Amino acid sequence: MSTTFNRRLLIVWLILTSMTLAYVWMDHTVDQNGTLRASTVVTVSAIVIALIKVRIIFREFMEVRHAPAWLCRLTDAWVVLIAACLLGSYFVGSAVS
Amino acid sequence: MRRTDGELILFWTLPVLAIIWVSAFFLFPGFVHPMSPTMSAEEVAGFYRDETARIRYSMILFNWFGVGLIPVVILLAMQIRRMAHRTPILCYSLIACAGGPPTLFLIANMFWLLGSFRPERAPELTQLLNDLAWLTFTILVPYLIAQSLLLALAIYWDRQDRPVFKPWVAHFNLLIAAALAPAAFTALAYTGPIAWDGLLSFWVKNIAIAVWIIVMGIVLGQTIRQQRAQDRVIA
Amino acid sequence: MSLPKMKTTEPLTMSDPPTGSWVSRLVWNFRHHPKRELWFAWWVMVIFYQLYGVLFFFVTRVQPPPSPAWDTPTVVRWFDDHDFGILAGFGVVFLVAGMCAPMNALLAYSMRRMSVSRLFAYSYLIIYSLAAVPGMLVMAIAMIVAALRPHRDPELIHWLYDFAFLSFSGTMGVFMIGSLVWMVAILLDKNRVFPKWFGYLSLCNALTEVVVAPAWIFHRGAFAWNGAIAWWINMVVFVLYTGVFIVLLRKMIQREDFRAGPLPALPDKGEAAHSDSVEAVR
Amino acid sequence: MTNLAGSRPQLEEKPTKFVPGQPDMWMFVLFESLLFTGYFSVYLVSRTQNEELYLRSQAALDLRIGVFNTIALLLSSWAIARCVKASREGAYRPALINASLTILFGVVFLVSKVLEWVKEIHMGNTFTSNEFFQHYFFLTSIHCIHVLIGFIVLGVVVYQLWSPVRRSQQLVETCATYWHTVDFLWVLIFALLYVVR
Repeated sequence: MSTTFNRRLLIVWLILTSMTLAYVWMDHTVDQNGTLRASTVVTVSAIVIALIKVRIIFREFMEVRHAPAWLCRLTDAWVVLIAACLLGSYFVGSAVS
Repeated sequence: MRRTDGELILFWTLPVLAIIWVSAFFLFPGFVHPMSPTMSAEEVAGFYRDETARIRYSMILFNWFGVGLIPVVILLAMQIRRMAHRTPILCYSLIACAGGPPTLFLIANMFWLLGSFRPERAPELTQLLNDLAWLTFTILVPYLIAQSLLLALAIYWDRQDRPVFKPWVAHFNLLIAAALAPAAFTALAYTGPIAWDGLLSFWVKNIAIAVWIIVMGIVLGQTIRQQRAQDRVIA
Repeated sequence: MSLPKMKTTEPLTMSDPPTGSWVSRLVWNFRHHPKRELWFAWWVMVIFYQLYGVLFFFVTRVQPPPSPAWDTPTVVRWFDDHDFGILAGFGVVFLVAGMCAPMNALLAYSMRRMSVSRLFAYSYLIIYSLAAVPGMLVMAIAMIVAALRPHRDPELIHWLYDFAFLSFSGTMGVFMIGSLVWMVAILLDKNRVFPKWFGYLSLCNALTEVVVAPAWIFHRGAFAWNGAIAWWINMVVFVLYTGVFIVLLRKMIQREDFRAGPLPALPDKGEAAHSDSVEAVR
Repeated sequence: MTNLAGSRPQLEEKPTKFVPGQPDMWMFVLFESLLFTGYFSVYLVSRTQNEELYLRSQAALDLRIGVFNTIALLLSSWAIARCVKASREGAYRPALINASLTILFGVVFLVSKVLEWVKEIHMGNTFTSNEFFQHYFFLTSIHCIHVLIGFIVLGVVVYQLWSPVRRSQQLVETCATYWHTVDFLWVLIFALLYVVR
């Protein structure tokens, strides 16, 4: 029993780490010769990937998976809320400037 | 027989302190005819140049003994503890008040001493230090007001056969609180009773503090003596 | 840690308050309510924060704070415009600043009611009694000195302006340590005086006090003393935190039974309504 | 405590719903993440107002260090999750080992963070250099304060696991929840400071 659980944790960790490494790939595709360029696609996908990671941490590491429904919904709502705030401030800020 | 607990020693520091405070008060050249807020920067600077020595020595005396009131307030807080209250809240409140006036007074005291440290500086700066000192000194009333009101409330709530303090002490404290209140608004005027050398902000306020210390000192002395006599009977 | 046996002449269970006009009920509550000291301190706290908000935000107009990036003439003009508000408003502040004392006493009492050492109550009491001086009074003094003589050297007025706002915003250590003392007491407490989440909220509050420190460094931007992070977010957290502990203290007083063990839960609906009405009158 | 440890594996057979740790800690998690969202929003808005400067300054950050930091914290989070599982099953020795690993990875994170700061400061990028580095140093250091508090929290975990008379599963879970919060806040900070363009 415990081994299956720990394998699950290992897989979760591997997924999180590979998502982190995906950033390196993103970074390499967008930058040319070390000069950074603004990119809405990169910004939005960086935020979205980070929030997916946050949700995985909530569900798996923090064991919300086994928690009562209200906590599942609350944490999901929170991820959505954070996403709305971050993307909202990014787009509103871009529109203003 | 009761152990020597120092309560009386602390109490008897009060008259000694009072003598020192009164002498320092008269030694400071700016108090007996309180300096006016209408003095120009040059006049203020001249005052600090001419009276440097008396300002320094009187304020050093105040610096040494300014905090001497704290043990007395704590003695009052301990008497509140003996009252017929259900919680120690009023006692705590008095402890919370105890440090306030000496702290503010020490700030004012430092500004006066700073003013006299280099009286040859630009007159504008000396005037600034003088303003800071006088305003801080005049508005140090908030904790004194709170302390009088809380003490009055504590006495009023002390309903037992032999209350710790008699009811008139409560009324006396209300009167003192009322006398101290106008000083809070001293910055509103250069002249008149509210100004920092005026009737209300200077004379009424400082006389009220002095009377409060004398009257509460006597009341406290009697109460402590009665308490000790009572304790001896019980023992 | 047991509560001290306070001498009481009145029994804990009192006869009902008279059912007359609200004035007579108020008088009865003031004189005889078994929890009169607690309710007194609580009401002082509520009124103090109301006054604080009105005085700082509307009368003196020092909150939300003006910009640290202003040049000297702008600062002098600001003082000219707010002259009377500052002098009168801070006069009232000096008059009522002593209300902090019963408020801090109530907070200390909440720690006294917990199953923790007295150390916490006394530390908190002293820390927060000290806090009023750098947190409010020094600022008020600098402000009235600047407003007293609008014609003094503008450089000096500018210095007083900086002194006022930096002493007000920049000395947050007392509040940080105070919140942490309260937090530790709540987390260790076994008498259920406060819910544990409030302890964690105290940690959040303490951490926002850290965030104000850059106000000493920056003249503009999010971290200046009027910045989005150093002021606005902190203010929201502070207001929320204050609101929460006012409500929780009210609950604590309703539950108080003057014994040493765990605080009982709130009484049932009927009884709660009764005690509410008693307190509403106070 | 002993009968509790005995009854928990049964719970695992038929999974019942439970809130990990004190529900109170979740209040902290949600509030603190909201607070950070506020900081992030301010950062993102200021960023859009002066994109050039932010991009130029961002070039001075080394993404590899950021990735290393993130992986170190993810490892520590993984270890504390294993620790919770082990202690729930009554396997206190593995639980202790995992708790120590958590502390170890936390220290690795902290050290690499400090080294990165030193590197940036040597390059002339300090807290007062420009707006980007204000946010960079602010966000990383407020997060580091959380990590430092986290060490106290992990100390509570070790203290709980150490002696058979304590071992409160609820406290262990509460502390783990705090540590995961530190982790996911870093995940967000990492994405916003290093990756966003």
